[in-house]
This record gives sequence, structure tokens and C-alpha cells, in this order.
Amino acid sequence: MAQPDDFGFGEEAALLKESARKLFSEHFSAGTLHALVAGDPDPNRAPQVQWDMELWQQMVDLGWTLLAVPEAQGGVGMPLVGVAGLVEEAGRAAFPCPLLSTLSASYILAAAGAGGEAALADIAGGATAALVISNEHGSWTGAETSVSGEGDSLQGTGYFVQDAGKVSHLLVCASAESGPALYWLPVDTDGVTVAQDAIVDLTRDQAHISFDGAAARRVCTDAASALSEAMPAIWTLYAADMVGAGEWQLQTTVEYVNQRQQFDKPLGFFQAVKHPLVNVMVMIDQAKSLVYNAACAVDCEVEKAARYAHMAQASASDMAAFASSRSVQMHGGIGFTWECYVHLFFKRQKHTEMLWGDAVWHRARLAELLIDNAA
Amino acid sequence: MAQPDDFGFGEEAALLKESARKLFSEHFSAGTLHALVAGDPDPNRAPQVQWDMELWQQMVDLGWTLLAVPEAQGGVGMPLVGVAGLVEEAGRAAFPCPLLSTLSASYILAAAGAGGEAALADIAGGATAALVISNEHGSWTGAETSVSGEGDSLQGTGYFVQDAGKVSHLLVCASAESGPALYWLPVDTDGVTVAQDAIVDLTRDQAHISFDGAAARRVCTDAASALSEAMPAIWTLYAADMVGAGEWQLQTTVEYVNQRQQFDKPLGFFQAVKHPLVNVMVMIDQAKSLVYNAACAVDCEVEKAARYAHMAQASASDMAAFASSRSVQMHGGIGFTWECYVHLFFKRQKHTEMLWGDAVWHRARLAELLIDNAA
Amino acid sequence: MAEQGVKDTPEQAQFRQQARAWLAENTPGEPPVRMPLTPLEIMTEDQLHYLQAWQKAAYDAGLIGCDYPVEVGGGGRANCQRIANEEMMAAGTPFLPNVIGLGMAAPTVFYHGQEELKRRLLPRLFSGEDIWCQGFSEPGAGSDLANVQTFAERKGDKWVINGHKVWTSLAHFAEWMILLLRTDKSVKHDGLSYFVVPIRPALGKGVTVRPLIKMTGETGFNEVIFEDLEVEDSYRLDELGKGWQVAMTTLLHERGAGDLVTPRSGGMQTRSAHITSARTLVALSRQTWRNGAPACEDPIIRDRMMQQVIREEGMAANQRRSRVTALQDHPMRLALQNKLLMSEIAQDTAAIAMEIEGAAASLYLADDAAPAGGQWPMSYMNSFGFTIAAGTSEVQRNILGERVLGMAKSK
Amino acid sequence: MAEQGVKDTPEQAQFRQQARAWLAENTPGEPPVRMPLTPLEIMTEDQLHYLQAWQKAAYDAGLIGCDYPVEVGGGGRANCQRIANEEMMAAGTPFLPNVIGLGMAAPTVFYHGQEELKRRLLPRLFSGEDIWCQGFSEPGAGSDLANVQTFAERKGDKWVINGHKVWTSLAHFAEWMILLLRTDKSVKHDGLSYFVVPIRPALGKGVTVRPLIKMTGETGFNEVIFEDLEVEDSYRLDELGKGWQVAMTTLLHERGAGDLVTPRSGGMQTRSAHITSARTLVALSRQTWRNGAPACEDPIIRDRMMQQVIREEGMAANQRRSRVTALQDHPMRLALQNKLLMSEIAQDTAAIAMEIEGAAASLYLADDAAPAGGQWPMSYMNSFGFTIAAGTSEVQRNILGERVLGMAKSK
Repeated sequence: MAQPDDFGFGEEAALLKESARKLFSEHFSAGTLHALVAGDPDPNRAPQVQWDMELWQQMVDLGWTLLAVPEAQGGVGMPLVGVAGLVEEAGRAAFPCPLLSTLSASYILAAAGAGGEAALADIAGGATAALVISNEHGSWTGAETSVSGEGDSLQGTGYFVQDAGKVSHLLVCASAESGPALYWLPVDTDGVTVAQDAIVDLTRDQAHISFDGAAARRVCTDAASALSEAMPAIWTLYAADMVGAGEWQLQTTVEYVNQRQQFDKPLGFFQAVKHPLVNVMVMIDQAKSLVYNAACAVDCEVEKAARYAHMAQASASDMAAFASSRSVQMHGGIGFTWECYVHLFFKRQKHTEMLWGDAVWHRARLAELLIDNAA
Repeated sequence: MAQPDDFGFGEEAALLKESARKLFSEHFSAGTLHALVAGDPDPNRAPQVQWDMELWQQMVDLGWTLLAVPEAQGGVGMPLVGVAGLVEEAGRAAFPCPLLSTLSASYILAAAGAGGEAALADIAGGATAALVISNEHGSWTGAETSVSGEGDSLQGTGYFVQDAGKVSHLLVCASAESGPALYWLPVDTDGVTVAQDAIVDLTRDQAHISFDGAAARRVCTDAASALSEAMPAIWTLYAADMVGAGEWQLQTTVEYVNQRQQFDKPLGFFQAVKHPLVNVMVMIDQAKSLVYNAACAVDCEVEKAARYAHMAQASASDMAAFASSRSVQMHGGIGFTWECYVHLFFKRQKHTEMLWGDAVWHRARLAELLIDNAA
Repeated sequence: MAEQGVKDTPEQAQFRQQARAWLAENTPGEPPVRMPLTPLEIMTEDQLHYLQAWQKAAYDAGLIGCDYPVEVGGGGRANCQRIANEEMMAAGTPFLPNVIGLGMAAPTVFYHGQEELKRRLLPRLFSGEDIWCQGFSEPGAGSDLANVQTFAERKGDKWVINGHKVWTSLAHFAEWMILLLRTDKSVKHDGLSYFVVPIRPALGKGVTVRPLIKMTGETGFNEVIFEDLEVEDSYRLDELGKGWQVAMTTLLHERGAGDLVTPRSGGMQTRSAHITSARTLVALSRQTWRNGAPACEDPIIRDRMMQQVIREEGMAANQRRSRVTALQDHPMRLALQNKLLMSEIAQDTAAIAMEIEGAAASLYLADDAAPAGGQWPMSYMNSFGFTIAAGTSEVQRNILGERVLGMAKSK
Repeated sequence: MAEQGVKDTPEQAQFRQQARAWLAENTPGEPPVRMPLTPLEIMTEDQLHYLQAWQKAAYDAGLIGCDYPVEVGGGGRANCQRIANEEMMAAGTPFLPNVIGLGMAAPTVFYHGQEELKRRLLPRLFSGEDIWCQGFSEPGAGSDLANVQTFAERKGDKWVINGHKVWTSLAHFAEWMILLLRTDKSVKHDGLSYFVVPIRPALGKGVTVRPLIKMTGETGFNEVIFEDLEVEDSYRLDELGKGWQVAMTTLLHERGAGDLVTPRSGGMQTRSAHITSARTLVALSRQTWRNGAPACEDPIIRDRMMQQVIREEGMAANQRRSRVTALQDHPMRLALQNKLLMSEIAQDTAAIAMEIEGAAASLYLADDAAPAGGQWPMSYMNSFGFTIAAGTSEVQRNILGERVLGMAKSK
């Protein structure tokens, strides 16, 4: 299937992106975020789940959580390019919420075939979900899952679960008789223990979740293929999140260096400041273009989706690392303080950078596709 | 054996280094070099061996070729730190001559035990030598040699032979009955064909050498251990050569940007020029310190020689690449022309950078020593 | 790896169809002589004449100058040059030799020249009959274009020019030159004026063209020396003292950020220029031995090659995104990155190729054993032409920081 | 991995022996409370008192201030501080808490203070009884030190100070502060004067010390606000308007490029600070899983770790070479690189550690599952303190380019 010239990013997508930006800029500034999540600086603080549930409810009411649910299950079935535009804006606001997790779950469920339809209908009905697919080493291929399923009962522990403290449901990958399978259950099921991790990132929550005979509905018996089908969309969205956060970092840092005077010149006069920030911009643009490139492939040329998604993630991860480092350095001393909002995005970016494989990992997978599998 | 605090770089070494610098600065400027080797710019030119044999004879008379020959064989037996100082200065002048090759051969012969003594005596008597140890892929471990020896007769072709057009003798690694062995023969022996390569570097000559039943003296039956014992010294010297050339690149480029005006300021005013050149300096200093560090280990703590020599080469190779690239870029258009001397050192550095394993290769070997072989 | 346009207007769609049909019939096969890698490296009359013939044919078929008015020799169409370019690239045509004329001189003459001059000069420029060159750089000017010293002294209705220009590609073949001159020494920017000058008839009579040799050993660009050359005032573009502003039009179009899309052909060039793309790196790595295995199995080489693949794909995706308004914040942000990206990616790709080749990267063109015919070390050296000429990478970063990010000027 | 001195003079050799003997007897064992990673991160009175007691003991044993004259409380020796430092490092002693006093205040007071002031202040500084802090940075000054705005107004024989200093480490424990003030608003550099100020007695009476919180969540440095604080003119160092020159003495010694070697202890600190060395990276990589194998088997991780090993060894080799005159072209070239190298190497090492940890790099101090107790993300964040404070890396590169390479000043 050929790709549309404009990534398929049409009016509907543009409208959604624009309205998301407007919503966040009106209701959720970086100052609001800081007040919400950065109250306790103690590095030994216990984990906390802090978010603005009221604003989140508005987003649910706008239908954002069911964008990736197919129309047949009561969702919107929006192309990924449109969803990526929304996620870019949510990343730019670093809005703490289970949007990404729920969208991710939707893609996996949609790839799970008929068994996933009921769970998708739950999401269409307002459910939110977190992914329990990583083991203690952060691997998520399915084969290495640290949860096991016997019949409709789960046992074991899943790790690095994003937004676990904010969702109603869990999508779990567990080893069953016939290999890794997918399960769906409400988070408040008996036998489920959500243990929050103490993490650096203040804009997210992360947990490891133990199952002790928790009852769950089996959604699909071939988790590996559902995951490998859905991961390109998920990588693309996390890359979009980094791109959005990168834009905030760039814009905020540029504003600072244009206003701050040193040696009777604005800091931005100095090439040692100007050029690294130009490099940040160049990296953001590359990552952003590759995000929509990958999203379009997921939508229209699925056989190339994985390669383009690897490119988007690798590019976005490298950018996130560099943009974060420069955002602090170019703010100078003030950027090193808790009161300056820069650290919020710094921590979020470092978190996302590593989450679903870092840049080197994605390039290694890309090399397998382009070198080993190509003629 | 403990290392001396000052690398063992004493008065004699300082004197040698100083006198070499003086000799080159008086008799062999970059302009002289250019006039000598850059007469024919045609990229399709046939290979040529152009050097100042008269000045070279002065160096031979000064005893430079026998510095690495042990006293017992009539040489000077100078510690490697002192030799490295000399080679750094020769590198700074990019003087085309078989000094490095002859020194390299000396270290291998010295590691070859009793069988090498006669050849070392040849060098002490004025012979110069090139190494024929690389195969067509540039590998030189001995086991992969593309020359074979039967009795005292050589067959096959050796590649990437440095200074082949300037030496009197060849030191050849050839596979014999009992594994790779070392052979010594005059370059004008019957059955030896020196075929000059057409190379980019104008300051060196390089050849592949074919043997068709050429008679040679067998020097040692265990080439692999002699090579592995001697290579740290050889790597260290090639790194010293790169450091010297790097200093020329830095100094020449700094002079240019300090004098050249742009936008009513000397180019060096601009941080986009200043900071990269500072980075060049920092890399040169790291490489230089590591060269003397490695040389001292070869002299005094031989069990650590390989690791420190890998560090020196890796560091110098990365530096050579970066210094070369910046020397052209910071000279702007003029640096891109044949008439500007910058290209001479650019090409020499790119040549040396790859010759005995690039930076990545040396770091991989270092990792084997520090990770796999360490506890 | 993918590059596509936005949806065609009806006029564009029809034009595309015509172009495609004509190209299917008329795209030349293998050239009779070896072609250079870029138009700036045309070295022989044979090469030039072959490429001029192609440009003339393409012009006659309406594929060049499409968006210029008919009165000046253009096609009188709206936004069709891009279509023509896409079709020519896709068809694998030779490139257009009059690259400076089309990309820099034509829009400048069009926006700043007198009507009579446009009508006279542009048709022969479009057809390639007149080759153009550019006289901006000087030995003492470098990135500081406003520091131009070549002086034009008024003498009645004429100007007498003395000075020295460098890096003038194609000057040895050129009929015309665009020339930035100082007409007033008392002010910097406002002392510049802009001329078009017929240099061919003046060779040996006030104009000397001397080839410069690149660090690769190739020729391909020149220095041009003016000694008391007389030029008529009617060859001046725009007002006296407005040379800087006129030059900005030239540079804007050179950077691909101007209004008028530059006619670009060169699918054939693209094929041969693949020598410097990341894809060719992969091919090279399959054929090259490293530590006892093909280099394509070395994890660090793989990682570096994939970085280049990603950067190249990113550049193509940038171009695609630059046509989707809703995905841009600043109209120039992507366009102004093109030159910087292209030149630095090419440089790094060539450096990685040399790394893959290892010791064999020492071998040059005349060596039979040189991998890929010795092209990679040559490409690496030539890449500095790209990162230096037409605004160094350092200047490009200034431009991006100042025009897009609104930072204070660094000079 | 190796660091060694030049050959000792007879005086040094004897002193070294004494020091070694004393340290063998008196080096403290494990401290009773958890120690911070650096002196600038002392957070509790317990930590402070323990370290002060150690500094006093070392001072009484003659290991601190060795090269200062006896009259000001020093040891009256020649070039022995370096020996003492080497022995203390080797013995694995705790670090000296009065780090700003010893490294910055002492040489400044010594070179610029009146005799009476030196005799009064330096002994208690050396012994650690008086902790010192530094008041240079301001919210509006940043790297542009000469832009200091905190103002001292003359009032008879006194000065009345108003203003705001930031990044004043140890201010909450300090008795004294070195303070750069503006005494003349009409000129920039020449309007500055330099004072030593007893801040402890003035707390709540003209001086407010407020902790600042770092991005890691830790405290450890402060802002200090002056409101009509009166200070006697006798606390001024050097002449009025010479503050900039006096500050240069401070900064030169801070960068390790001054005449007087700073007393340095801290072998113990070095042991615990190994958390941020390349060696610890290797250890981490053995314990961390990556793509189904220990990270230490990943070729790219290996390459990055070796880069750090090489940079660290290079820094040690630089220090060794800096003592061999024949191997240097410029006396400051190596010394002025120290701060830049140390801070950037530490930053990159921490970044690579996080890469090795992968998803687990998300875990912080309070998480039991955090690799290495969550130290690496904290180290990475703290590393920006090093690349920003005491002259950003950008400023360090200016200094190197200007002082060593002779390039024009960038400001």
C-alpha cells in the first residue's frame, strides 16, 4: 500500500493536535506541573502518584483514550499519525496521565485479534490500562516474561509498569502452556499487588506488580506476535512523547539564553551556546520527521513499520539525551536547581530514553532488518 | 618493576628530542616538504618515492636508526620513552624516511631472541628495514600471513609495507612448517618484487611485495610471540608520530585563525572556531601523555605494556582523525586547496590512523585485557 | 529513502503526465564519456557539451524555467518546476550543467534586473547555451561576504573593475558571471553593488581565469582576476549600493529557501552519487574484511552505518514534512537545515567508509586494489568543500540560531 | 590509574617519611556517621564535627599549610604540601572539610591581606576551626563574574553591604566568607573590591543564609542575602577597586594553577568516589543484564567503557607529564585542562552507567531494586554542578583558547 505524500496527516489530525496544544497551554503550564509533582524534593522520598484527575477526566471526555480503539469496538480508529500528533503535545506538557499506556494497550489488543475485542470495548467504555510485559531486566519480548498464567490465574511479578497507579486495568503478558499469552484484568482484582517504584522522574509513576493467583481473562495465546505487531506503534508514540518534551526543552532554553545577559550580551550571542542549541533543534526535527514517517508506515505500509519505528525511536532517544543535557548546561546554575522547571523534563526524558530500548538497541534491531535480512 | 615518576624521560631523551626539533625546523619546513612531495597533484598519478636522502643520511649518521638496537648488537639500546620523543618530532615534520619502519623492525628482532642478533647487527651497521607482516586485509597477527616460507625460500605476497621504497632490508612474517616464522633478507634479493601502491598520503610510500622463491635468512620460528611482544612498542611509536603531526596541525591552524580576519575580528575570536581547536589540543595532550605512559610501561613494567599501548594508539587515532578534519575546516576555502600545506598532514594522519588498527580495534583489545582477562 | 510531494493541482497533474511521457521517450542512456559526480566538477569540453545538449533538450520540452513568465523564456506555469524536477530525478536523467545560472543567477536577475536584461539573458540561461558562474568569494573575505574588496570605479557610463575572486566554479566555461563589487569604500554593506558581467569575451582582456587545485588533486574551480575590466552600467542589478540586498536573493535561492524552485535534474547523477550514501556503506561493509569477518558483522560498524541510514532517512522525512503546514512551527526551520545536514552527513559517511576499509583506505584512484576504486578517501576530502563552501557549517549554525531561534547575531 | 611525583628533595624525603609514619598511626577508620561524597555536600553537624576533628589533627601534625610561613600558622617548609597530599591520599584519610578556606581563601588572604589579618585568620583556617565560604556568584552574574552587583556603600570607616549571593557552599556552617563586592557603579572591573567578612555572628543581623535545593533533591549550597550589613574597612583585601585582581588570585588557585598547592586529603573520599570512575562502570556492566547477556559482553558498551578508562588514564598521565618540563610546550596547558576534563569525564561516565542500567536507571535512592543504590542517576545530575560551577565548561574552553593558544577573547 503506498504512503500518502503528507503522511496522511489531514485536517482532523491537525485539529486534534492544535486543540491539545491549546488545552495544555491554557490549563497545564510547567509551573502547574511543578506545583503538582515537585512538592517534596527529598531524594529519599517514598513513591507518590500525583496527577490532575480532573483535567485528565476532560481528556477522557474528549475521547482521547479511545482514539486507538477500532470503530468496530466503539472507538475512533484514528490513524497513528493523528495519535502521534496528540502524544507529541502531551509530551510537550509532560502531563502525568495514563494516555500513552492506554493507547499502547489498545494497539496490542487490536493486534490480538478477536480475543482482544472485549477488552477494547472496555477501553471504549472508559477503561484505562497499563502494560505488564517487562521482566526484571526490562525485556519485553514475551518469551522472557516473569509472570506465568495457569488457566485464568496469574502468578509472578511484572516490572517497569508505567502509570500503574493511574489505571483501571492491566494488560499482562504471561507464560502459559502454549507459550506467552496475553491477559486482561481490573487492577483491583484480588491477588494483585501494585508496588510503586521510587523513581527519578516526577511526571510518571512506575511500579512492579505481583500476582498471586489473580483471576484474569485470557485475550490471546500468541503474545509474541501481537507484541511484535504492535510495538512499532508504541515505539513511535514514545518517540513522539520525547519529541514534544524536546520542543519544550528547546523553547524554554532558547527563551532563557535570549533574555539572560552575560558579558553585556545575551547568552545566545555566544556560539558556544547558540550552536549546541541549533544542534538540539536539528535533532528534534530529525526525530519529529521520523516519527510521522514511522506513523505513516504503521498506517499505510505495515511491512516497513518496524524499520521506520526503530529509526524514530533511535533518533528520539539520542535527541532526548542531548536536549536534556544541554537544557541544564545552558541554563547554568539556575538550571541545576529544583525550583527551575528544567529538571522535570530532564528526568522525564532520561526515563523515556531508556524505557523501550535505547538508541543503540534500536539501531541494532534496524541493522538486523537492513543488513542481515536484506539481500 | 616500578615505573619512574618522570616516565624515565631523562636528560638524554630531552636532548635528543630538542635536537631533532631543531634539525627539522632548520632544514625541513612544511614548505620544503610540499616542494619535495607535492609536485604532481594528479589524483591518478603513478606511485612515486620522493624523499630527501641527503638529510636522511645525516640522521643515519646521528645514529637514529640504531637507537632501538641493543648495545650488545652495536646499537644504543635507548629506552622507548626517548625514542618516542624523537618520533614525535619526526612526525611533527612529517619527514618521509624509513625511521619508523627500521625502529619497528628492531623491536621485533630484539623480541626474536638469538636468531635476531645478526639482523640487528645489520641495522647497527646502517641497514634499514621494512615490515612485511600484513596480509591483504591488513591483518598482522602472524597466523594470517599471506607469505609462506619453505626452508630459506619465500613465496607469496605481503601487503601494506611502509617505506618499502626506501629501505635496504625486509623483515618478513611467513608461514613455515612450525607456524609463522620471521625472515630477514635484502630488498634487492632475486625473486623480490616491490610493487608500489598508489596511495593518498604523499609523505610515505607503501607497497605490496611479492616473493617468488626469494632466499631469506630465518630469524625466528615463533613469529607470533615476537610480534606480540614487540607490537606495544610499535603502536606507541606510531601514536607518537600522530601526536607530532597533530601538534603541527594545531599550531598551524591556530596561527591561521589568529591572523585571519572575518567580520572585523580574528577568526579565533569565534567560539565555533576556538572551542573545536581547544578540543583538538585536549585530545593531543591526552594522546601525548598516554604515549609516554605506554613507552614507560614498555621500558619498565612490561606486563602492562600492551594495555597502555592500546590506550595510546586509540587515543592518538581518534585525535588524528579529529585534528585533521578541523585543520581543513578551520582553514576554510584555502585549507581545501593543494597549495595549502594542511592537506599533507591531513593525508598522513588519515593513513596512520588506520594502519595498525584503528581506535575501535584498540579499544576492543583493551576491553579483552581489562574485562575478560581481569577478575 | 522515501520522498514524495503533496497532492498535485490539476495543472500540475497534467504537466506531470506530459513530463513523464516526454522523459520516457527522451531520457538519454549511458553517456559517451565519463561524467563527473557533480556539475561543479565538469572538467572537459566533451562532458560540458553532452550536458549542455541535454539541458537544451529539457528546456525545449518545457521542463526548465517552468514557473518563470513566458516573456523571459519561462513556461508561465504555477508551481510546476518541482513536478518537473521530481520527474527528471525519477527518470534518471543527466544533471543540468548550468547549475549556478539556474539556482543563483536566474532568480536574482529575475527579481532585480531590468526588463530588457531579463528578456535577453534568461532564455539562453535556461537553455544552457550560456553557462554562468558566480563571483562572490575573495581571498580575504571567506565567510564575511560583506568584506568584498574587488572594486568598481565609475568612469562615465561605465565601471572599471579591479580585484580577485576565488572559488568560481565553472568560470572556465562561463559566458556570464554574477559579480558582487565594492562601489564605495567608505561604508561596508551599503558600499556594495551587484553586476552581471560577460566574462568570456573579456578573457585575456581584463579577465584572467586560473584553475585552483583541490586537496584531492582535482581541478574544477578557479580564481578570476580582474584588471581594468570595463563594464557598462546597464549590467548593474538594482540600485547602486544595494548589492548586499541583491546578494541575499542569490543566497536565499542557493539555500533552497527562495520563492523560485531551482530546476534540478540529475537522477543519473543521483545513481552515481550513491557512492556516498549510507546504502553504499552497507554494500562496502559486506565486501570488506575486518578482524576475520565481514565488516558488516562488526557491531560498532553496524551501529555507525545505521546512524547514517537514520540521518539520511531523517533528511528525506524532513523534506516531506516541510510540505505539511500543520507539522511546522517556523516556515524556514527545515529549509535552512538542508545544506548543513547534507554536507555533514556526507562527510561522516565518507569517514565511516574509510574506517570500514581500514588500511586499504590508504589506496587512491590509480591503485587497482583500492576498494570502490579509491572513491571514498576522495569523497571524504571533497566533503570539506561542502562544509566550507556556500556558507561554512559554522555560518549555517549561526543562520539557524539567529533566523529560526531568534538569537543575537554572533558577529 | 597511576599518579606519581618527581624525585623528592632531601627535605621532602624526610618530611614524607614523617608524614607517612604519623598517618600510619593516626588515619581514622570507618567514620561513625555516613560521609558525603564531597566536602561541598556536608549536610549535618555530625559530619562536620567529625571532619573538623580530622582536619585539626592533620594540622597539628604539620600536614596542612606546610608551605606557608610559620608566622601565619604555616609549616615554613618548601614544596612539602604536595608530599603531604600524596601521603594523605595514599593513606585513605577523610577529606578536609574547610575546602574553600584552604583552596581559595588562604592563598588570597596570604597574598592580599594585611599582616595582622593573616596572622589572625590563617591559623584557625588551617586547623579547620573556622570554616570559610565564598561569595562570588550572584543570580544575575553567572559566568560574567565582573558583573557583580552586591553593593558596599562607604559609611565612615565602615561599609554597608546589600545584595544577594548564590551557590555559596558551606555558608550554613561558615564563620567567614570571602566576598567580591561592588564599591563603584560607574566602572565595571575597576569598581570591584574584595573583603573577608565574619558572617556567622551576623546571622539574622544583616545576613540570611537560605539553602538552595539541587535538581537531585539534595541541599548543600545556599543563597546568602545581605541587608545593611556593616563591615569594617580593615577586612578589605588589597586596595579599593582592586577586587578583580584579587579575585584572579582566588580563581587561579581554585583551578590548581596558583603558586600555593592546596592541602588535599581524601583518600577515603576517593575510595567512595570510585562510584563514579570508569572502573566501577566495568563492575556495573558485569552485574547488569542487557539483551540476554551481561552488559559487559556488549561490544558497544565495552567500547564506551574503554573510552572512559582511556580518558581517566589520560588525565592521570597528564598530571604525571605536567611534572616533566621537557615534555611541555606551555606551562599552563595541562594545568588549565584539569577542571574541564574531570567534570566532563565524570558526566559522561555517569551517562554511560545509566545506559548500562537501562530501564533500571529510572530507579532512585529509596528503591531497593535500584542498581548501585540509585547513585548513578544522582551522579549524572550532580555532574552538571561540576560542568557549570567554578567556570562552566564553555568558560574553561575560552580560557584555554585564550591563555594557552593565544586566541582573541570571545567576550
